[in-house]
Amino acid sequence: MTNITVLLLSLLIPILLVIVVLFVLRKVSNKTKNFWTLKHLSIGITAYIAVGLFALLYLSFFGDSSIQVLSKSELKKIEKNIESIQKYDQEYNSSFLTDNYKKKTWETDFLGGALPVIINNADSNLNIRHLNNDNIPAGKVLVTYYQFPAIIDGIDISDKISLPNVYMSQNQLWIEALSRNEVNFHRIKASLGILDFNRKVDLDDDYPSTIFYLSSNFIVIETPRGTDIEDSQGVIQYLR
Amino acid sequence: MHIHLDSTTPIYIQIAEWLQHEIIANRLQADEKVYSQYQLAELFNINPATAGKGLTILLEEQLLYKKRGLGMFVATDAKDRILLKRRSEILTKMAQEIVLEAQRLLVSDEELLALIQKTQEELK
Amino acid sequence: MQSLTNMSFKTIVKKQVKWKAKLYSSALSSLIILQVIFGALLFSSGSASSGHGRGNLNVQFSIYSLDMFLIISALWAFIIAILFTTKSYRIDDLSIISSRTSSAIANILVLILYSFIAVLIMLASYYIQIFGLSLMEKDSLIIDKLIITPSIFIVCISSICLFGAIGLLFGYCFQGPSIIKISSIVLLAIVIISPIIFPDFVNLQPFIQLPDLLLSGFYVIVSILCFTLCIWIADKSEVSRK
Amino acid sequence: MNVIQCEKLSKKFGRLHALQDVTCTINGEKIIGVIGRNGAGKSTLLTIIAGFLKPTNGSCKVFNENSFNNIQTAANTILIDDRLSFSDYLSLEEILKMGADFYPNWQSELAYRLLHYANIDLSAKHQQLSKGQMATFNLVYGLVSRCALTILDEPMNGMDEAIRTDFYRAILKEYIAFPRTILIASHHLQEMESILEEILLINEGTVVTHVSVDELKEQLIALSGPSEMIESLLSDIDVYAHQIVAGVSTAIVDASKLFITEEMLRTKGITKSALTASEICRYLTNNKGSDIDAIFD
Repeated sequence: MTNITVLLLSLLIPILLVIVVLFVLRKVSNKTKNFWTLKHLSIGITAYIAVGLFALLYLSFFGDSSIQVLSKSELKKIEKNIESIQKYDQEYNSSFLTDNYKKKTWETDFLGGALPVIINNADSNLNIRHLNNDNIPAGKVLVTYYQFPAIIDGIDISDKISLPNVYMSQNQLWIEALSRNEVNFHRIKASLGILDFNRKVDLDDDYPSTIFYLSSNFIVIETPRGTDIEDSQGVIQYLR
Repeated sequence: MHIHLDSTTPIYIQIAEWLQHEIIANRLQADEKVYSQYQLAELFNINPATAGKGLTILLEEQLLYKKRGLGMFVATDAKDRILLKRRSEILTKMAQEIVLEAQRLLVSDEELLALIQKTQEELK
Repeated sequence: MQSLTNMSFKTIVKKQVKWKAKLYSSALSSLIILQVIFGALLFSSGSASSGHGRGNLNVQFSIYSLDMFLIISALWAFIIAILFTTKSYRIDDLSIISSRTSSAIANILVLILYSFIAVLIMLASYYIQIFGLSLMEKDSLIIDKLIITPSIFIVCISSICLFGAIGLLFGYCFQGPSIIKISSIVLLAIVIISPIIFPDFVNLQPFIQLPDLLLSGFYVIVSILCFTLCIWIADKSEVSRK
Repeated sequence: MNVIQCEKLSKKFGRLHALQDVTCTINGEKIIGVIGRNGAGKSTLLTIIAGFLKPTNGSCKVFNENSFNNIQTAANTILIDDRLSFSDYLSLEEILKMGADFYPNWQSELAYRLLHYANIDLSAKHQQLSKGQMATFNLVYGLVSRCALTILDEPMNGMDEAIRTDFYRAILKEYIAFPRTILIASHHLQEMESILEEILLINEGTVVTHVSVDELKEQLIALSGPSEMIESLLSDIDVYAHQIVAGVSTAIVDASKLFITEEMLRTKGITKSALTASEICRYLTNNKGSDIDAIFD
């Protein structure tokens, strides 16, 4: 019942709007009839269609958007990659941390043999890992942010995820995920959404266009061997 | 002569009379082609069928004759016969009317005759 | 007896279509205005949107599809088809060689032609909207599919045509003989009331899931049915000039 | 072939009997006046002939085919009345072009000349014309289409005196140039009487008489004379109207039923005079014996 009501309402409102607009147009056209000849009308209509055609031509030649929709094969490749990242991460193997995914590095000094880490992560899914690095001199800490692919509806949104804030204060390492941010995309789909939506349920299920590994963004804290990490919140995992 | 569209005399009779008048007045000579019904219709702004009827009257009285494919022509003796007929028919009728009107107006016979003679003198 | 003019029915219908297509073009301009209005209203939001929340990131997709333009065009077709049968349009047919049958057939052909042009106008509106969007929102524009597929094109034509056919039938019912008028009102009442009483009875899901061409085929068949009824009613109708 | 053949034609609008048992035949290319008073059923008959309305009973055949919704009738018939309308988007010139496209016998040149003569601007729109101009344009449209059956329903409504006279002549000339059947319905019999060949007189949905104009004129005569003489004469014949002014009676009677010689009339002091066609139509469609004076008595 409610479904039908919603459907009826959603149809009724455009119907009313269309009727109102047509009614107003008829009233107006009664006044403009005398100088709107058939020739003007047909020229107007043809011109409108021509403008539409030019818009299409412009869009198809110059309208390349910076954001690409990933093809199925690309999606498959990324899915495989992410699976391997997940696997290595679960094995605490650091080999998935390649330079490809490195986004930002912070280098700071600290005093003493232990580094207290305070993570202000709120509700974000920031993953924090610790790694011992022999190449770092004592008293230094290297914090690196890695962003792994995050795909929603075939779009790689990893660039849109904002970086965390990392800083030293009162000899403590603060890691703050930025507060919520919103990204808006305008997607052009020259087809009928009603049909696509209803058909997707059955036909398009075996190809997930959304791949979003929960741990798609990593903060890796690298310290010289022997440095203690004081993690009072217990969210840091240790990699080999 | 005029055709009176609103008069009580049928138009086709008026047409026939007009043609006779034209013959008497020598505007239509013997053996000359007369107006076709369409010419008459345009001339007097009347229906061609009505004009045709007027012509038919004259044809029946043999004042006109028909040449197949060429139209109607004035009979050779048309003028004489019209004059003869007018004298007998029209003049008699007119005389009748004059006499009746004179009776109504209480004009005596002598007065009427005098009037006719006087009119004759004047129009000579 | 002068010879009578012998014009074939086909020639007369052809001439009528030629003139009606020209004369009714103000209907097409009203479609353009409608679409510009709705295109402007939906400029920032698109026909549909979907949101995804992941961690502290909220991703919002505004989807610009043809849906709204198609719905507007279909409603427009419905209304102008009714208008085609109203007095002001109907009387004009009496000034030229026409019978009710020929003018009904001509109206139908014009409607089909206009459905085609309406799809072109609809696509023009769509691409103009996207063109505007591409200038204003260059960084967040994602082109999934720019060119319409032929099968969707056919679905659009057939659905506009279907709505037009229903509108035309509607209009003809109301100017037909009184028996048809009354029975059509009863039928209409049933059609409106039945989904409210038996909501489960009306299930459009299976129809929508048909492949495009089958769906258009179904629309075309219903349209033809409506058109046939229109011609049948027009054949029986008297001219009412009141 | 009959142009129009109506057989026991009846038309009801709800309870109203617009036409009852109309039987008439029209053949040949004639100009026929359809005369009748307001609401007599003239327009209904003409619209049935044009195929717009369906007879409730009986049949109406035009060119040997049922006229209702018949494309062949439509191709050879044109009905001109004050409800003739054209699309608001067409100028008069474009309307003429449209007419030329549809009607094979169309006379473009003539249309331009007639409209020029009537001072009608071709770039105007139909709905902008004044009442008289619109009537003139419609009449021109009907004439230049040269349909085998041209029906003019009150074609001169709203035109001024001068243009009426001109256009009666235009009808006649067009008829002579291209003979066809022309039906003209009008209240103004007087002014078009001369161009008519026949008259179809309609009253209260039935055909009163269908004769040639000349025969119509012979149907009724007026007798006037001393009252007592007229009274004695009227006892056994139909009287259409009877008026007494200062002892002199005038009676309108059916000429075919008056079996009395002119001699007899004259001796009784009665004069016989003919009536105009329009007077005869008026008397024939009056309820017998009644007139407006009776209302005030």
